[in-house]
Amino acid sequence: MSMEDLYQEIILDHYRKPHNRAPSLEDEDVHVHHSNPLCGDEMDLRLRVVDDRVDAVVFDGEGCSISQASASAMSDVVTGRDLKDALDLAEDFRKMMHGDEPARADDLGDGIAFQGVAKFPVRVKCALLGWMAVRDAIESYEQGASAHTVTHEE
Amino acid sequence: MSMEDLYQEIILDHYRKPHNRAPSLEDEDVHVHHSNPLCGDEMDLRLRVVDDRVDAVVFDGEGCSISQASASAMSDVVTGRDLKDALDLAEDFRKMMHGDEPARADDLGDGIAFQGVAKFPVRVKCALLGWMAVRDAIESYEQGASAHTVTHEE
Amino acid sequence: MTFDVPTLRKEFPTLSRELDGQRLVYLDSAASSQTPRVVLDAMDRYYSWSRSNVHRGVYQLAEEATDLYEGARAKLAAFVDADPRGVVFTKNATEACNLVAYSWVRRHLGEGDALLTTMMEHHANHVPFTFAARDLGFEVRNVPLTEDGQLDLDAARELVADGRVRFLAVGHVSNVLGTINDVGELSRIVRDAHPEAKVHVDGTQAVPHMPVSFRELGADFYAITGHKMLGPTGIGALIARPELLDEMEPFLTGGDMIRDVTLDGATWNDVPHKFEAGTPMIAEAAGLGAAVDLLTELDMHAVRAHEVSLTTRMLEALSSVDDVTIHGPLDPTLRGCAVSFAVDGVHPHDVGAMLGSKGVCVRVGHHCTKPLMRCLGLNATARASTYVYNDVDDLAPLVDGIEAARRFFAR
Amino acid sequence: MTFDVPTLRKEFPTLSRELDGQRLVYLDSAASSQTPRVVLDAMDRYYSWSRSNVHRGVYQLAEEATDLYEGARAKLAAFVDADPRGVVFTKNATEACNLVAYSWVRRHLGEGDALLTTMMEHHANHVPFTFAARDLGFEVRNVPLTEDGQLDLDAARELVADGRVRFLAVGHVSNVLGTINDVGELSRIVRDAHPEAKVHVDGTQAVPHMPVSFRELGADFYAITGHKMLGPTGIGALIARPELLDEMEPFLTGGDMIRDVTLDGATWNDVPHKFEAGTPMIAEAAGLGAAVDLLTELDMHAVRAHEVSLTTRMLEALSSVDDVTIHGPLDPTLRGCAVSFAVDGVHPHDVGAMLGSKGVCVRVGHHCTKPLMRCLGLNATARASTYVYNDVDDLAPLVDGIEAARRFFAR
Ligand SMILES: Cc1ncc(COP(=O)(O)O)c(C=O)c1O
Ligand SMILES: Cc1ncc(COP(=O)(O)O)c(C=O)c1O
Repeated sequence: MSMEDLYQEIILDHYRKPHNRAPSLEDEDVHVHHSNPLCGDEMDLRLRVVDDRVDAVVFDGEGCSISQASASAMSDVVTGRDLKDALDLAEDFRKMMHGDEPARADDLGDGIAFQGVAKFPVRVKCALLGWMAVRDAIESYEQGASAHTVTHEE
Repeated sequence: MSMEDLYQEIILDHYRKPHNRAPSLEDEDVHVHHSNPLCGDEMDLRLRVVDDRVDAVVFDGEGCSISQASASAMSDVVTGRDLKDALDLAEDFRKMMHGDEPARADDLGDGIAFQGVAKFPVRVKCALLGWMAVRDAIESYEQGASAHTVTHEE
Repeated sequence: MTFDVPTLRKEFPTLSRELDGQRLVYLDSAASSQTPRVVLDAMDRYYSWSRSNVHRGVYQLAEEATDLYEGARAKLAAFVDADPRGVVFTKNATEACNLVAYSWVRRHLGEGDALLTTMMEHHANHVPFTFAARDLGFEVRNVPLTEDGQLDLDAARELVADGRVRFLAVGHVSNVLGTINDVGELSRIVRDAHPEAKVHVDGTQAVPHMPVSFRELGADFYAITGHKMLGPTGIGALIARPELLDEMEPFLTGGDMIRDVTLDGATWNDVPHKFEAGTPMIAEAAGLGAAVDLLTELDMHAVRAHEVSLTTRMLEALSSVDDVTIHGPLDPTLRGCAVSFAVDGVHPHDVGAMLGSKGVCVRVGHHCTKPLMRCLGLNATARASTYVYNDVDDLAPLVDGIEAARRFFAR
Repeated sequence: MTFDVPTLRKEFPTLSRELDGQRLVYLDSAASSQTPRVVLDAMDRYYSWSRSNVHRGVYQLAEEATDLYEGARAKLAAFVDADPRGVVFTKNATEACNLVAYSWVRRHLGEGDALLTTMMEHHANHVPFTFAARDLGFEVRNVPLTEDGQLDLDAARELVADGRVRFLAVGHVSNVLGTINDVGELSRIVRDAHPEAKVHVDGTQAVPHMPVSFRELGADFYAITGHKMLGPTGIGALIARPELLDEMEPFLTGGDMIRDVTLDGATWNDVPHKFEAGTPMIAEAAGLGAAVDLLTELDMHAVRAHEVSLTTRMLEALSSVDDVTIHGPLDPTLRGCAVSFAVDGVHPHDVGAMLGSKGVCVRVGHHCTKPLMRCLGLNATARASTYVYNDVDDLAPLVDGIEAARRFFAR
């Protein structure tokens, strides 16, 4: 298990300088809280939707480099996409984490750098944390009122 | 584990022609019922006491050759003894079954033939059944009223 | 569709032991089966190569251990045709039955309700429920047996007629009579009277010996034990419908089965983990996985065919001895391969001792089925039971030993 | 009073494994210890020579198996200075805690009563009691910790002052902070306020590492697990006062734990068998017996001395690394050998992964102590823990790995 297999440079970049990391979001529509009970990671994710598109997404919380970097990469990827498309990418990422070849490799952006994580089962949950949070945020938005808070544990 | 080690001729004699085997006893003072849950053996033992002596003891029930033969030998040994003495012999027999040399080998009568059973742990309970029943019968008699019935399980 | 017993036998180390110069003839697999080298090797590999705890490690050993453990779950699930999310590892079948008694029965049945079980249950599938009944005041009803040791289904229909039976606990195959119960039909009888009734099957004596599909059987719960199916001691499983597990409260609580713990409460992990508290039986799971692999390779249809043919010969052989009475069905296709018998005038203990002295291992006693013993008017039986490593050459020593016991203990 | 670690290490097969060409440095014994060959051999001997079920067999194999199983009970009893009648084998420590929760706490505590436990318990010694509290409505109180990770006994005195506390559940040694708790003193505090109160100690992290006398400790119940004391997986024990066990209702019910069963009830077997339902962990008991033999041979005073000296060096080594904070007592005589630490700015997961990549196995996470984590304001820690096969040569790889993690994950 070598460090290089897991921690690609692009991952470390996101980890060191995360994008869209913030404790709050103006005019947020949904706020979800995810935690990974096994490693004790916690993530708050806030989503703002305009015209059925991800207008903005920010995350905050505690987590290892993989979870933080993955959430950062995710936030870049989904911002601006329409909700269905974002959900589809989240599913593609999830499948990639379980060993499948991603169907939309190009659209996953820096998310593709996490493909190697699939080889480290314990870290798969870390990489998924942000993606599962955004998926829940979107699904909550679609099911729910204009604004609400969901506390959801993986 | 050879059959000869366990089933001495004297044991088989008691098994084939048990002494003091009967379903009832005139003027009985105590009746105890013992069972060995592991092999499903059941024994009814009836005791009559006169002047603090075992005036008569009879047993009945279901059991393997060892339990039947041992009860038969026991009945010969304790009949006519005073209660304390009978209890003492029961204790000597119990210790013998746990591997000790009997302190009163001569007084144990045919009971001594069961010494080899100590080498067969599963059968120890069988050999003890009658002895433990008579011990309980005496103790019940000593603690209790003139006549009463005790159902006691090992 | 047959396999080579002499070759297979070499894989079971204890079977090459001699007792007082005599070949060991092991006829007690219904109590516990022998363990093949492949199973011992699988456990040894874990202990000598990947020894660590499962589920939370970030280092390689821990990942390997987790893969072994979860891999065994997947294998067992495939073997009994069930969803891996519905496979809960326990220490034995008894714990599996208790899990059901605590997490379902004790939380759903109360006064006015009834639970149906049968007269032929092993204590593991009886006492957890009567004990719950004593605490909670529901009624326990027992399906009686027919003359030939089958469940009396007509009587069962009457027992459920008032619609109060909400739970059925029934054995798939009797460990004493050998009877294969028509669990599907009995389930229908129970559910016809109460559609929401739950069905728990004790599959301990079935899974080692015949193909079993949990999905086809249509039960809600199904208990298994590892040590009777070529696996190690210390592991069993409850197979269940995962949706049902989802709804249930846990039984054992502690580490690994929780999602979060606060000072005064906890939220539970996903199934099946919710029901697996504490460090699990890791080596044992690895061993059980290897046992399942071997059984799969042998093919359970072939195993069953071998056993039907051997049981046919066993029943013939026993019937040929004077004064021997066989308990349970005499048609080998209606039964498993545990055969209880009585030798007239000789106590089972003495039969067992004589056989033991000749290297033939059989079980004697009540076989943890006291209600059945009472029902049969017996205190104990002698029981010979076979498995994949037994063959017709094991029958002659059995018959010889019984004959010897008859002569020796004649009065 | 010292032993030869390099020689001893050869007995533990996994330790001679290499990971990516690097020596395996196993620092996760608080999660599960390595298993020596003598333990594997003991289990193998059972499986290859005496493979059969215990307690009811009349043939030689079954007697040997019974001797192995009951012999292991006697060994464990002697090892912890307890009465063998008070040694109940369980599948792990978690089951032992649940046994106490079901058979004592749930049958004695109700509304108006309180149970005392602490902020530093493992979930195994916390959740079974809070779960019971939720069902039964009694109150759970938690002894808080002092700054240096000790139990705050003054606070404990206040918590029991109203005389409602009828039960204490406390860990002997913390699996996170390493703290050795003054269980005797806390018991006195509880019993002074309520003389009939029962004391249950989680000895999982104590028994492997120091001499323990159950009699001297004066507890009513004491939980142990085999896989952390050189034994196999799948076995643990509850040590208890046999008189108390005598009075208690059983927990798991089924075969082997009963005296008699009728259609609607059962009478129980003698203790400890009353608490051991079903086929027990036979091979595992044989293995645990061999582990106890080895520990006895090493001498638990020597084991403790070795670990105090190694922990001293470990604390020094960790303190020498910048940005490392050690949780728990810094005085090695007040603590066991599990050492949790934080590396400022690096998540424990990343510390663990870096160490793992260098062949150093440590545990990261909440260690099944969520309430403690909240109390410390943490989500997770990294934890290095040693045992008899560790020595100072294991400390340099640990320190190097932490340094590497600091560099690699510097922002
Ligand atoms: C302090 C403590 N108590 C209880 C346990 C539970 O032990 P087991 O997982 O063997 O049941 C552990 C180990 O995980 C522990 O460290
Ligand atoms: C029919 C039946 N059910 C349950 C059990 C209990 O299995 P275990 O002892 O492995 O819990 C047995 C075996 O003893 C059995 O034969």
